[in-house]
Amino acid sequence: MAHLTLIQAITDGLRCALRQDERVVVFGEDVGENGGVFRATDGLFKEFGRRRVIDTPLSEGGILGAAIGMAAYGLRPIPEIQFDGFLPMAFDQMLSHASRLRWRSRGRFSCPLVLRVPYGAGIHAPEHHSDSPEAYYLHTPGLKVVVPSNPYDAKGLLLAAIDDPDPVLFFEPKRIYRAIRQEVPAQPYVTPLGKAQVLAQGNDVTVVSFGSMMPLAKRAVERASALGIKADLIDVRTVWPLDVEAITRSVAKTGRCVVVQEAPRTASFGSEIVALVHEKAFDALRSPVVRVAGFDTAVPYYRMENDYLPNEARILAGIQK
Amino acid sequence: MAHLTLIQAITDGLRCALRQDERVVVFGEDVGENGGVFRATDGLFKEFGRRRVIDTPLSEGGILGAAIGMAAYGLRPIPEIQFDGFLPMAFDQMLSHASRLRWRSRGRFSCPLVLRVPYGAGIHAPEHHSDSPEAYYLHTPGLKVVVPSNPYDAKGLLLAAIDDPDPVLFFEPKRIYRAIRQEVPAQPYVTPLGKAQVLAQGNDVTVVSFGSMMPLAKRAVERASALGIKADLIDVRTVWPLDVEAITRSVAKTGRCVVVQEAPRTASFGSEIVALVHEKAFDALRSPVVRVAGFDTAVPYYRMENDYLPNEARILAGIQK
Amino acid sequence: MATKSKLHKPKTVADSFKNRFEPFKLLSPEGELLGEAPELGNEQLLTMYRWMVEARIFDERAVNLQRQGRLGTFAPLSGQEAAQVGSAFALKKSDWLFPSYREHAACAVHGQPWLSILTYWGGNEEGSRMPADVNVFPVSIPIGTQIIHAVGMSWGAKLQGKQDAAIAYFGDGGTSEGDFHEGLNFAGVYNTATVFFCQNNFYAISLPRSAQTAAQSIAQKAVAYGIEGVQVDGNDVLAVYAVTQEALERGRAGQGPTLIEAQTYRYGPHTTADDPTRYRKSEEVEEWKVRDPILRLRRFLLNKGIWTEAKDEALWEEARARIGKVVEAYEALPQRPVEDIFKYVFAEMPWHLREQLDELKRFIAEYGDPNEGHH
Amino acid sequence: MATKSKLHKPKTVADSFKNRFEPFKLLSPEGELLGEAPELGNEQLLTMYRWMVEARIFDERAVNLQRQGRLGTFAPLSGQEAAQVGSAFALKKSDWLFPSYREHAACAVHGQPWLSILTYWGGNEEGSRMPADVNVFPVSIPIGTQIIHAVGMSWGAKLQGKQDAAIAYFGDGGTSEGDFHEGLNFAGVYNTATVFFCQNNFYAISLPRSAQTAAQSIAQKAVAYGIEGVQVDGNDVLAVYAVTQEALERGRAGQGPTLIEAQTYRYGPHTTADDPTRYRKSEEVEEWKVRDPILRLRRFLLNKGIWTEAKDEALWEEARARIGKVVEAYEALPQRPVEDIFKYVFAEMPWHLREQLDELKRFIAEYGDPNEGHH
Ligand SMILES: Cc1ncc(C[n+]2csc(CCOP(=O)(O)OP(=O)(O)O)c2C)c(N)n1
Ligand SMILES: Cc1ncc(C[n+]2csc(CCOP(=O)(O)OP(=O)(O)O)c2C)c(N)n1
Ligand SMILES: [Mg+2]
Ligand SMILES: [Mg+2]
Repeated sequence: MAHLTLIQAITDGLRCALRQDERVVVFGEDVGENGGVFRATDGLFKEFGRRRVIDTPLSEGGILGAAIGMAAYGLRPIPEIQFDGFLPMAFDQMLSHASRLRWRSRGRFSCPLVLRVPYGAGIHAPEHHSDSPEAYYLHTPGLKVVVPSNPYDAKGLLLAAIDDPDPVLFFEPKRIYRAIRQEVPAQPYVTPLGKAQVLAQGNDVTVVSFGSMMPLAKRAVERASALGIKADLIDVRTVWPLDVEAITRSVAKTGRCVVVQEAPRTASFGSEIVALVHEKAFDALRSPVVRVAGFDTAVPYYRMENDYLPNEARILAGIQK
Repeated sequence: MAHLTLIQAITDGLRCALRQDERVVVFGEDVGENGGVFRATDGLFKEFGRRRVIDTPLSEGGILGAAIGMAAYGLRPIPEIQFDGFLPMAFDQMLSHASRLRWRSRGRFSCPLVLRVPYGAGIHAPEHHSDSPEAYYLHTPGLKVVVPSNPYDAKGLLLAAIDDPDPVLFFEPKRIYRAIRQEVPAQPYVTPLGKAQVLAQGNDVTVVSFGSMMPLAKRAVERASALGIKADLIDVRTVWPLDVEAITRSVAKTGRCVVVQEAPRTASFGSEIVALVHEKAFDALRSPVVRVAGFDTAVPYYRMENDYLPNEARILAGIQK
Repeated sequence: MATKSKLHKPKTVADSFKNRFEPFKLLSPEGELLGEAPELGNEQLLTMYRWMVEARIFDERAVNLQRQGRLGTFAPLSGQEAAQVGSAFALKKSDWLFPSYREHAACAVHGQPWLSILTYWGGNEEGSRMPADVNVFPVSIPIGTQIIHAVGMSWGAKLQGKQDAAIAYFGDGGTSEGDFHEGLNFAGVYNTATVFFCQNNFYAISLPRSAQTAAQSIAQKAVAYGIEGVQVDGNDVLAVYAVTQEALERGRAGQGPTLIEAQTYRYGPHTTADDPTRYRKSEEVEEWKVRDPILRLRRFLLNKGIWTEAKDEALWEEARARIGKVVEAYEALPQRPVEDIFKYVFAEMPWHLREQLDELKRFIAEYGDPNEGHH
Repeated sequence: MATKSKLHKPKTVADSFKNRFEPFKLLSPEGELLGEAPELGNEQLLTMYRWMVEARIFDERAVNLQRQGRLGTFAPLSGQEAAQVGSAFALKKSDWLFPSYREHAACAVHGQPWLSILTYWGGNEEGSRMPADVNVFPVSIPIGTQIIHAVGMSWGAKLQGKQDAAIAYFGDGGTSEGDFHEGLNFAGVYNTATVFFCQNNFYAISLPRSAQTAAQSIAQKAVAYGIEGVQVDGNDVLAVYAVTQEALERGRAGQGPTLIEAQTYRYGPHTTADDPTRYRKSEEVEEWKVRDPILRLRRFLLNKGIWTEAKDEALWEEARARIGKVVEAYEALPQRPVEDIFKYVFAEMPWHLREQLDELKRFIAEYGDPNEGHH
């Protein structure tokens, strides 16, 4: 057991995977000697050498495309895209190939890769370093999308993603890379994909979120509790395919729901949560599901990003609505 | 007035634009002498020559990227992406630049371009020629997304899009390129963006759709009518920004809603319609909004695409639900 | 580029690069050997010839099927047989082939059954389910995207200490896509055993090669990646074989990837949906037919005395019969169950797909299958 | 590439391309003129020098501001002044400049105020609002993407019969992206007046140039597009000016685009978030400092007798004072109203953005601005 931050837990997960499976290869821009711009791969190059932990040229399409060829060949590539804002460059390979290789080849080929992407706003970064693009990948059939919200889950979900036979987009909420420490077992363990976690229980309202919004949602739920509103707080962890039952079960009890995300509102994760809750818990719902979300604009440069991002007060207001 | 198909109306619209505005340039793969693989630019090369109607190398990122530079310089580029399935290659330029150039430069630069894309399934085409990717662009702040459903609108919406000061994705439902003819005025005219059209009126249910689904929705609405269920049928025409009022006004009356799209269901246009109707007409709704949509899979190769695509019967079943 | 400096003048591309390419040839159009033939026994030469003939017949049948509404849009290869057969013939069974949409002959040579290929173009995903022992990737429709898969595969092989090479096929048009660039650059950096096989058939649909890039040759694009590049007469099966064979050997020996530009021509339309008279003259087609790859090899075989007119006639008949059987088998294929649409999205079907499949099944039970009477 | 043929041997890249590049130089590190200087008056030479000094001071101040928490992450340019100033100095006011994130000096020379640049790095979109008469595009963070904008702009100019040229700046790393490829290929095909200015500073963050591509030079990548390419000593402002000037002239004269590889070095970290000691030795930095671009031009000016040590000291002081004023102005900038977040998404604000703005305003009215006390 070590007391680790979220990013250290990821490094630890990568190390476990590299140790236990010869087929695992980690690559991306600056992941080698430099240990990644966030240090997610710190020390791995030294331990595993240049055949396992590999710097690539500056080329996101190349990174994902090569990973597809490798995965189909039988390796377990774990490519990294350096920031959320550069993921669009690999969009075509994701959509046209990674997501549908199993489907189109009727299972003859598959694409067991984990694409790691530091993700989201809130760290005062330059432009194009603050996006939360999960909705694009939710809408794309054939992909799994995972966002951990704490160190323990980060390692367990990462190892589950690496075990998974299908392509997984692993979004790492960089804002909370170093926000908290948790006890993280040294040995490998798996936090199953597709299972939500209930972090607080209450009968009045269901709060659904994930990733860097979880700590905020948690504090908002605590404040609501102090005000007499008791909430179920659900961390979906796997954004897709979703643990819909955990949500509808809760809403059946509470009759109210708030969904919290950083990403823009329109045609997003939040939209789908509203739609699913609406479809599956129509009779239970006593008021409209509340979307607490980013606005339908680019994320402002850092001076105004706090105006954009959902915060404790906005989540609380959503709960009180 | 001429009796034109949808694709002829588009050619006609392009011709009007090329005639009336020197800044208009049409380019893309095979749009020149060949007149486009669907013949959307037929005859334009001959009339306007190689400085106005231009064949490009095979490079979608290049096509959109160059259009951005041109548009910022003051031209009115109308690039074409040959098929829906190749649009992802221009995704980064769309997201990182076209959609936010005005925003990031605080209006100093803008991006008045119209990206035309033949779109959707139902023509027995090979793989990657049948996608309906509107959701990706709906979710992206700063883009307008238009899909005409008939020849008259096709020309009017295209000319409105060309007039628009912001980037417009103009999706052309290839399945109905030649399905019907309509009287289309020879002179230029504009069908305003952001305005829905109500094609049938009834008090029992609101049916919302666009593009190639409209003829099917229309027939389903007629059959429902024969069965005594009267529907408002709304063609949104501009998929985003949406004429939400037209929809909520109708649902306030009918209390029921069906949304019909070809695209996969999750985190889609349909999800957003459900979310908006749920938020804005919560009290009026008597039953859950029904999503009649493509499934969350790739569009099957042509032998099974009819199992995938919403059809009259499935829409009717949605209306009767 | 001249500056005012007399002592120093900038060294430029013009100083460094003199386009000395001319397509490598081993056979004249009359079938005479122009150099030393690659080490191929008579049986191998005849096998290549048989593949080329079979490919031609397959192609003609497929186009006819399409014209009769019995097959979807099809991309014919006629004219490009030597480029495809010669290159694929140089592969080991354990090597990997990454095709675009026109490589029917290359795929067949490397083990994909004709029936599988026809099934693909018949709008049936079973045609992308490669047999387990056939190292052919499914067709890549988005241009250029398969290039980087081939690099990834051969890079992976190298990391695992294996000798498997990969060949990626693409056209002259494909060289303009970003994926071409990123793929060749990766291959150069990791020194992978990858062969980039460009069939330059001088058109990308309607766009002539000269308008695709200002480079005088496709082969010279190798310079940008510090890798080897070569131009070959793509209608000369011996030359294609020799050049590909050598590139594969170099790759396996750790001497890096190679870009091969094989100059050839498609006689037919881009696809059955295309009308080539809109952008090229029929005389041009006729000129190329003089350099027909099948004719050329046949003349060589006849000259060499290992082939006769009588055997040739019989061969064409046999090929027709074999492809005829393939067509029969194709037309007898049953419609696949709708489960297939949902079954392969993930290894295990998640709840939302189970719901959607159930919905479709209920719907079909009530209203009938919308594909009935349709395919 | 040897085949068994004796008569014919495939002509390959190895036959066609001999890397004869060596960086074009006009000034030795000691400031001696090695060739004929470009036609620049003394005032112009001094202006270039002033820009280089000011850029160095700006850079140092910006890094300090960042260290003190008064500026966001910043990408320092120190060491690259000659490459940027020399190239931008060759532009006409009407030409267009497409920067990446490290071209502060180039942007300043072409008219962007230092304040605007600082505002950008201070996390304020007003720093991307270029003054109306300044033909500089906003910074492009996603690598390589601006290259194709530059091509589109100069292609558009050409279509409109105008003579405006465009210059795109990017790094050695940027050459690996697909956009680089697609952009240069378009430029070759349409023969646009575009200059592709690569500052090869030998690193892309931590990745050395040698691992970025197997090509021996960046300049040779021009071969792939049939365009001109040239290598220049990027720390020699006269050589950079001469080469860029000539490339622009060629472009305007319809002689096509040029890829310029300017070899230079950044002394500092990639950005203030980077620790360069993880991937390069301090000796390497020291070696490059011997070839410092500012020192070199200063020696030349002193040799030439148009500059004195006293004037030089005064110049550095003045520059410090000027940049000091810029910093003051930067720190006095008011927070922008939250309307700005919504106002520029479209020319007109649609309903959903009006709703969201109202929501935010109501929220701020009730709970206060979450940015208060924060920026
Ligand atoms: C990314 C992408 N863009 C456009 C198309 C449409 N398209 C199909 S084939 C083709 C031309 C390809 O030309 P080339 O690469 O020379 O190959 P050829 O067809 O001549 O074999 C085009 C534009 C596509 N399939 N993929
Ligand atoms: C598309 C993209 N991928 C990754 C990054 C992250 N990143 C920023 S700068 C950089 C290295 C750039 O190197 P180079 O092109 O040589 O320019 P330099 O920084 O040396 O001036 C990287 C990887 C980015 N900004 N854009
Ligand atoms: Mg071709
Ligand atoms: Mg660099």
